Amino acid sequence: MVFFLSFVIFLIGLYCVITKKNLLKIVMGIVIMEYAVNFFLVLLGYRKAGVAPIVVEGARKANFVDPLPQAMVLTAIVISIATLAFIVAMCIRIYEKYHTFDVTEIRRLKG
Amino acid sequence: MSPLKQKEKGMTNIVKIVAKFVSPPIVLFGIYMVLHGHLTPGGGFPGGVIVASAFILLILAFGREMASQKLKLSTASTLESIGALIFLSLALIGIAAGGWFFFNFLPKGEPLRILSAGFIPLANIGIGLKVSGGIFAVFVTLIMFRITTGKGGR
Amino acid sequence: MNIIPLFIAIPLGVAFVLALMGKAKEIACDLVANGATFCLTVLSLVLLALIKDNQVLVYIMGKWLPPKGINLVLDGLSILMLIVVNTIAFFATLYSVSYMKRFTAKHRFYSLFMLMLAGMNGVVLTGDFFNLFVFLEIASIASYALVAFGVEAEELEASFKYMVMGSVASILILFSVGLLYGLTGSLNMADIGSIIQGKKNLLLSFSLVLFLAGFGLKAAIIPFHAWLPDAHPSAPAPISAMLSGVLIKALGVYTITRVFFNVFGMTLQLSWTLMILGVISMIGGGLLAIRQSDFKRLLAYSSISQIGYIMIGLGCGNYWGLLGALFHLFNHASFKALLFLNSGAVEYSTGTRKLKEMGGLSKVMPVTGTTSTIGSLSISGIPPFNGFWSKLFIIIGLVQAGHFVLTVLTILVSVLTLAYYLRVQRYAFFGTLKEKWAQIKEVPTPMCISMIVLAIICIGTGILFYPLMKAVFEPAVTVLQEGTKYSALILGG
Amino acid sequence: MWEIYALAILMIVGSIVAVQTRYLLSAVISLAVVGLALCVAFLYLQAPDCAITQIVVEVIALVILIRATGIEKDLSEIKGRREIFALVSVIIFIVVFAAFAFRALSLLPEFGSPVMKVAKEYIEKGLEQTGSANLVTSVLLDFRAYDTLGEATVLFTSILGAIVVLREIGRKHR
Repeated sequence: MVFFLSFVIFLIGLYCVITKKNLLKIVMGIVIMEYAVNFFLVLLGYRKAGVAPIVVEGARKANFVDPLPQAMVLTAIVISIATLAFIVAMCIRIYEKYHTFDVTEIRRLKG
Repeated sequence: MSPLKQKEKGMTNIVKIVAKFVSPPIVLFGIYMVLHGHLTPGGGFPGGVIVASAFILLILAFGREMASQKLKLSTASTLESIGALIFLSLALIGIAAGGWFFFNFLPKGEPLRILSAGFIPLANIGIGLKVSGGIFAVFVTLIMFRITTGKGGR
Repeated sequence: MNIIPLFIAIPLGVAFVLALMGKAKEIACDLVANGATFCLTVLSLVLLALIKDNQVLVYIMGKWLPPKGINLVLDGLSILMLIVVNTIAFFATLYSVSYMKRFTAKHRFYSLFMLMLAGMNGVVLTGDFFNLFVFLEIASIASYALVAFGVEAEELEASFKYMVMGSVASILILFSVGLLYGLTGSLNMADIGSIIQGKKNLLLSFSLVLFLAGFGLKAAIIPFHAWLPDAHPSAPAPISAMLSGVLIKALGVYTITRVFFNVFGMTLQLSWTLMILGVISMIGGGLLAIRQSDFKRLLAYSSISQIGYIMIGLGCGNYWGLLGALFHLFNHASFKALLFLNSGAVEYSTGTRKLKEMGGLSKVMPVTGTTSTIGSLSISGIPPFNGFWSKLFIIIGLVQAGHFVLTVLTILVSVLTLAYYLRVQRYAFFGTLKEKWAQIKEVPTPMCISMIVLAIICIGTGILFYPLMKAVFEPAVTVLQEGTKYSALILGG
Repeated sequence: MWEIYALAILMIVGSIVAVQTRYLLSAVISLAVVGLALCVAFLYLQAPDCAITQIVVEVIALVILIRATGIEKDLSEIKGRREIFALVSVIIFIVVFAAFAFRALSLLPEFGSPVMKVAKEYIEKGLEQTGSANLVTSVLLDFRAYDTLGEATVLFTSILGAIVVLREIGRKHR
């Protein structure tokens, strides 16, 4: 069930990307989708009554949660901030050329 | 009114002085996080971002002038390339030392000490350098870009 | 064995170094970049010579056995893709030596180019789903930046559109990887393949749908094609050649092939899905292309149409269909790269991309004119050239599988292709020379060399298709025909 | 685990606000709320590494986004022409997709009991084999260090891309 909640967030992001007409809103939609995927991946690795996968002095073996999705999420977070920085740079440059964030006015290419 | 739209001079004196005092501990914390990546939560990436954020704080407080004079973009991107090269060369040394790409060639050491886990601390340092340089570089690029013909910008 | 990681390490190292070479002379950057791509081309040919008898090489990263660590897999299909990617990359860098003189920040251009190359090599070699995603992102982000390299308004607009659709595709792929991880607890392709073998449930179909949408967006199959006709013409010519010739294949077609054939295993529904998508792309791309008046835009739509051919061949699934699809993949890379380089040469000399404004250009630009004629004849499937053989193989495959309607459609679209390429030739290169183009000269030597060599490849593979087929394509077809035996091969050795 | 559900609902509400509000700055702030809720959720899910990374990234993302929204003086969203038909078809598509996903996702292993085929080995032997006490780091920088190389390269690529896109002159001759 909680998996589906994360998918709902994903769908909200998708809806935003498809329907909104503002460049920054589209960017935010992508960010929301990335949040949803990260949430989903960490949910996959959770174990009932688990503890964080860090060995401390004394307790060498414990009920650790799955470390692999966490490593994946760390990578995914970095990728998302990288994409965000680049896409915002692009938005700023487009604003300089077109003086608007409106997608319907940014249409010099045909088709 | 966003702080970024202030003129070249930056914010008020209070902010400047607080930023001056706060940023060194932030850098220190970031370095701590990079070095203890294999023992505690954190690691090269968040540590690097924290170091970068200290400098970003300085730029936000002191304005663009500071960015163009003291904290240069070219230094940041050089650091970034060097960090990336460190990480890549660690991988290549693995071929020379153990026969496999990314072979962990250093001794594992005693667990739970700072000098343990083979090349992981070195890799963390490389990533930390790369990330701090990179995030700072992209921030400087974004704020230094002025929209010359638009109504916003300047 | 240690050659395999060099395909990632060399371009990455060169990219990091090139980013530092801002103050160096331009010629130094040219030398470093061309040297790197030349090395990679030679290395890929060396690998072809080293591997015999459908051998599969598995390289384990950091000495961790799969599924614990990441492995690189080198089989017939990967070698084919490596040769295509690195060869076209070499000619594109050679071409850029002169072409990119008109742009600023050449060292950053080469650096991004190398990153894109590293990403594609990584995608082609990897045997791990999450790693596939990461390298897919490297190649995609580098290509977004390269499309916008000229920072004109149209280029930025095209790049933004491409970027939004590309990011959505990447996120869909990541979600699907997450689903597979949740179901199987592993990320290794071979391991997942062995776990889900024979199973069928809704979750797997859901993950397949997400993969199809994600990779389909990267490959620009028709319902997902909206970004391609903007992005490919807007990029600088060598990048258009890379994008159309290689990137959509490495990121889209190759990944679809690998995931569907080797991990999930082909089923009847899947092969019909691929064929239907292929037919729609083939016809739609062709019909849209014939109405274009912009040279590069026409080439971009024609890419969609040709990707349709490849998908039909893959969906067909028998020996001749697969052989035709892979051969067509190779051929399309060569002649579409050639045609995009031609269009770049025309734009370099005349400054226009409108077909109606050109005319009689082969009189003043003999090399460009001749090579573009060769490219056009190849892509339309005229007998001695390579495009003929691959289309013939696809048609044989379709006839063998008994899809007669599809056969007729394939032949008709081939005629359509001939029609619009003849139109290009008539408007641009033949006819009377307009007065304002009387003074222009042929493009500089490096650009000429790369166009000539690509044209020779088009003719050569057409004539020597039989030995090539035995050496390069049959191992690749074997990989696809073995299907889900892939898992056993990798986990076993 | 009611906290996770509460945080998930908070995230849903936050993202709906971010999507639907007319003001760009408020949209950015509600996006930050979503990110913060995600960070807290990571803590509840025993993922401190992710939580730390998420919070620092969130700060940088906020600064970058505010920089972008700061350009537009009038922050109101441009009123798009409401193509009712397109909107309805999008909503139908999303509902169908959601229904499909709901049935598919219920086939996943139950929340709280993952398969952990590979992860078992990481947990049992990770400390001896890599010497790193933080198992996430051991996965990230030793077992799957190649991924991390890719990740560092993605960051490098996009920063280079941003510098390229924001350079002042693209072509030398006009």
